[in-house]
Amino acid sequence: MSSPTYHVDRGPLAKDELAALVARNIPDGSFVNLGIGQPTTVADHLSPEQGVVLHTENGMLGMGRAAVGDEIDPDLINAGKIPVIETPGAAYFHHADSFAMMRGGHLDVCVLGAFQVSVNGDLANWHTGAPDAIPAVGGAMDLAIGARQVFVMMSLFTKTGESKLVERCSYPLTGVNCVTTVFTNHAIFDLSPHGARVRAAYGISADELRVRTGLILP
Amino acid sequence: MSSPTYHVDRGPLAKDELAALVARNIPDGSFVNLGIGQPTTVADHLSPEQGVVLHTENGMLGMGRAAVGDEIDPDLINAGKIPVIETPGAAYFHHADSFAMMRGGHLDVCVLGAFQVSVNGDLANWHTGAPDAIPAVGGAMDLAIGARQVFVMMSLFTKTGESKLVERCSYPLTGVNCVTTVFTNHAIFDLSPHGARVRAAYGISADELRVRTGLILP
Amino acid sequence: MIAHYRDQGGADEAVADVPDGATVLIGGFGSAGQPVELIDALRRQGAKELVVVNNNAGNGDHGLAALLAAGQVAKIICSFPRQVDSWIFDDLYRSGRVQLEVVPQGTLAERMRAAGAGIGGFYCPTGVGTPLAQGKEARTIDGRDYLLELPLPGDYALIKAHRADRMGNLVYRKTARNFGPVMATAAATTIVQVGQVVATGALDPEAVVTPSIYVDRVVCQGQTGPEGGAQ
Amino acid sequence: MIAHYRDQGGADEAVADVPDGATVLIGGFGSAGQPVELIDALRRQGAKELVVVNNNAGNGDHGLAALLAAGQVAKIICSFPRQVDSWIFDDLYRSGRVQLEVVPQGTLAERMRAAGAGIGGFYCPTGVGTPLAQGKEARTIDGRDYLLELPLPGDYALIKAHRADRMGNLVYRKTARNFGPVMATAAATTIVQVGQVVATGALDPEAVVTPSIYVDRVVCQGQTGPEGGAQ
Repeated sequence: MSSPTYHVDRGPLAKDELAALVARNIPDGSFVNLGIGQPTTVADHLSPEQGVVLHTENGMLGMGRAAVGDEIDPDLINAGKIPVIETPGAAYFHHADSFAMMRGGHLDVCVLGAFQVSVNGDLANWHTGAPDAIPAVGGAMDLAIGARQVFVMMSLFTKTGESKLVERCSYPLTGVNCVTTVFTNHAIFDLSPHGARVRAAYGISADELRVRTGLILP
Repeated sequence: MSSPTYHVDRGPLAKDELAALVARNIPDGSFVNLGIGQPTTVADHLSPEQGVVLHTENGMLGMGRAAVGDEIDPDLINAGKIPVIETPGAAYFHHADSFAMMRGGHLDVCVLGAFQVSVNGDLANWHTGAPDAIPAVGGAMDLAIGARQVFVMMSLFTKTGESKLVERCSYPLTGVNCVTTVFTNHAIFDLSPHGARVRAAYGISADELRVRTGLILP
Repeated sequence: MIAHYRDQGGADEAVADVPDGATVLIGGFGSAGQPVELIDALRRQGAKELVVVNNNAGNGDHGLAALLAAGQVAKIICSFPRQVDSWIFDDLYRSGRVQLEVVPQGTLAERMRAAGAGIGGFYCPTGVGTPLAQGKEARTIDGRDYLLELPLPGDYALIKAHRADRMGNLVYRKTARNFGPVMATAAATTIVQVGQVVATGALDPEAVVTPSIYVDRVVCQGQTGPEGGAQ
Repeated sequence: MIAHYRDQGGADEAVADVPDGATVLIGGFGSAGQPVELIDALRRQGAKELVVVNNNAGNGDHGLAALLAAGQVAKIICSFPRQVDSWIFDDLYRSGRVQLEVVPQGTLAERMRAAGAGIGGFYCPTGVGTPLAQGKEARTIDGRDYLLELPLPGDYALIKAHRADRMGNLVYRKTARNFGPVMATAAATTIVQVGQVVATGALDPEAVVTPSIYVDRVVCQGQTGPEGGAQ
């Protein structure tokens, strides 16, 4: 395994740089599910030559970009309920089949947002634990345990400076030992049951990364 | 419940009389699976006005009669691997869906042959128990436990005169407490967990039926 | 029994026998595939103390949201109640006037499939180690952890399809298919709202998604094709 | 990964990497849907000690029967081995040269579905109280008796479909569909024999039965359509 690369001669990754980086990490020909929110922007950086096929949990492979104008069809939406278009070679299926596909390990990659990820790959992205919050899980737990590789895409720190990559999640979990790679504005981390390993960092030194995350990072 | 009717002024039912009788006992508009062998002949006695839809386990609703001449298509066969035709309103589905339909209680009636049936509805129709026999169950167990009504169609006695309706099956079982009605050449029996009740008999008296079956028949 | 479409009554007649306390599976993912006409009829019919199964908990002020607002729903079983436009549910939930059971979306679909397929329960990897595992039997099979999930049958399913033939075979349209096919298998009585009824034989048997065996009543919002077979 | 049909090699190339001891799911119900060309290639390839899953145990002297006759099959898992024309299997079985596991047909299909759907096991009512319940965990749920059944995954699936597009989406033909779609989901590598390959976009997305995600290799016996999308 190669040593981490610290790009200290630049700032952290901008949002579109991060999305482009995630897109470059998706192998050609993969079947991919992009979560609601920031992960959706990864689609803008996938080239047709990559041959990536997008899955949406509400029953479709071959999902295309957001629909505009006359393309808008209320029967053709993505998981975020945004109208989308169909690409050639698309297929529709019902919900039990769609989630069998997810749960059965057939998706190569999913990209999810997160509140917290632990160094051993636990994911917390569905519930803040606030007592008055209405719980809503959707398909997050199915994706977390189902996709062969689970990429998380998030800012590394909260607005108040706490690390979202943690030793142990304090928020309610979505899945256990499921995240394979964490893509953040400050660094990319590969996770395993043995912990987190920095693959690359942007605008931050190794020491500063250890201090600000409070983590042991080999 | 009405008393049994003993038609002693005639002989036992002929095979096509039995098939016609089973057909008349299938409610209009039912979804029905006819087992391999004698039960298949029931189809010849169903009128189009009955609106019965035939299911075949190998993935079809709306199965029609046996194909002849140019109609023969090796991709369109019934459970007995005989070429059949398609009727208007037919639908094809895969094996997991076909057996979900059977196991899930969606078929109104299935008609099966049997080696033995016990008075409480146990069915033995897949294995004679002979030590050198190659076991082969097919879809028999799925039909036995899945259809809302399980009709058995058989001769009442073996060639050597033993009753095939028995107190307790000696052959290996296909299903437990599953047969609702037994149609034989000599008598029709309604079964329940409380035992068998004669609905009608043909060419045999009540006493003779008791003696030859060795059963208590209220 | 076969639906055999005979210009049956409208939506009001179709839902007339839904009793208080019934479990009603309602199709749709957000608005796509939501059988609004049937839900509105159920609202007019007035059955109370309903247990509703849907992916969401109503959007805006219409359809499922209006049924909730009418106070007819005692409990909702869903995966994703909280949305930007779920204010009717939010108010009812926060004031304790509706119970909520949150189920991961795939488990929700699979529990209904199990009900329709005669499966008594299944071991599911989704939700292991999360708060939604609470109270569920856990089991390790072949080195992986699972939770025991039980079937979720309905007394009624209200779903929307694109076209039906006169026997009740159904096809859907794009992602409006979603929960419709699995709910049709899981309910004792399945009621379908369609845009068009075509002659028996006019749907491609290879492309039928819900075979007629799962369909009890069809309500047509649009055009009705000729009676009888296509032959 | 996507199949992206590129005039790949024939059947021999498609099955070249099947190792000794592999579990191979083979489609078909009798002859309908049996991928004879792929089975013949597997016979020429010579892999031994195979575990074969099929509804039957071969008919006549060709296809699966020939694979058995070649001594390549250590065990067959099926629902209905005994047929009028299963003499090759019958001889091997009676002389102890092939093991047999008999599984009720619906349980066979459902165990493969479970493998493809990430289900760790399921409670099945089929076979309760019969000799096939021996050695299986029994459980009463909601007053009904069930047996615990475990997933049946394959290393390879060899199936036959009617048409594929260049991405590997599949449609089948009539009752030749049978086990193909469920085996495609249950195998690590799915190899499909089709009669025709059409351009991507030429299959109706509403009528695709096996989406391309389940298909790894396509072997075309007949006509191959133009390269690229149909756009």
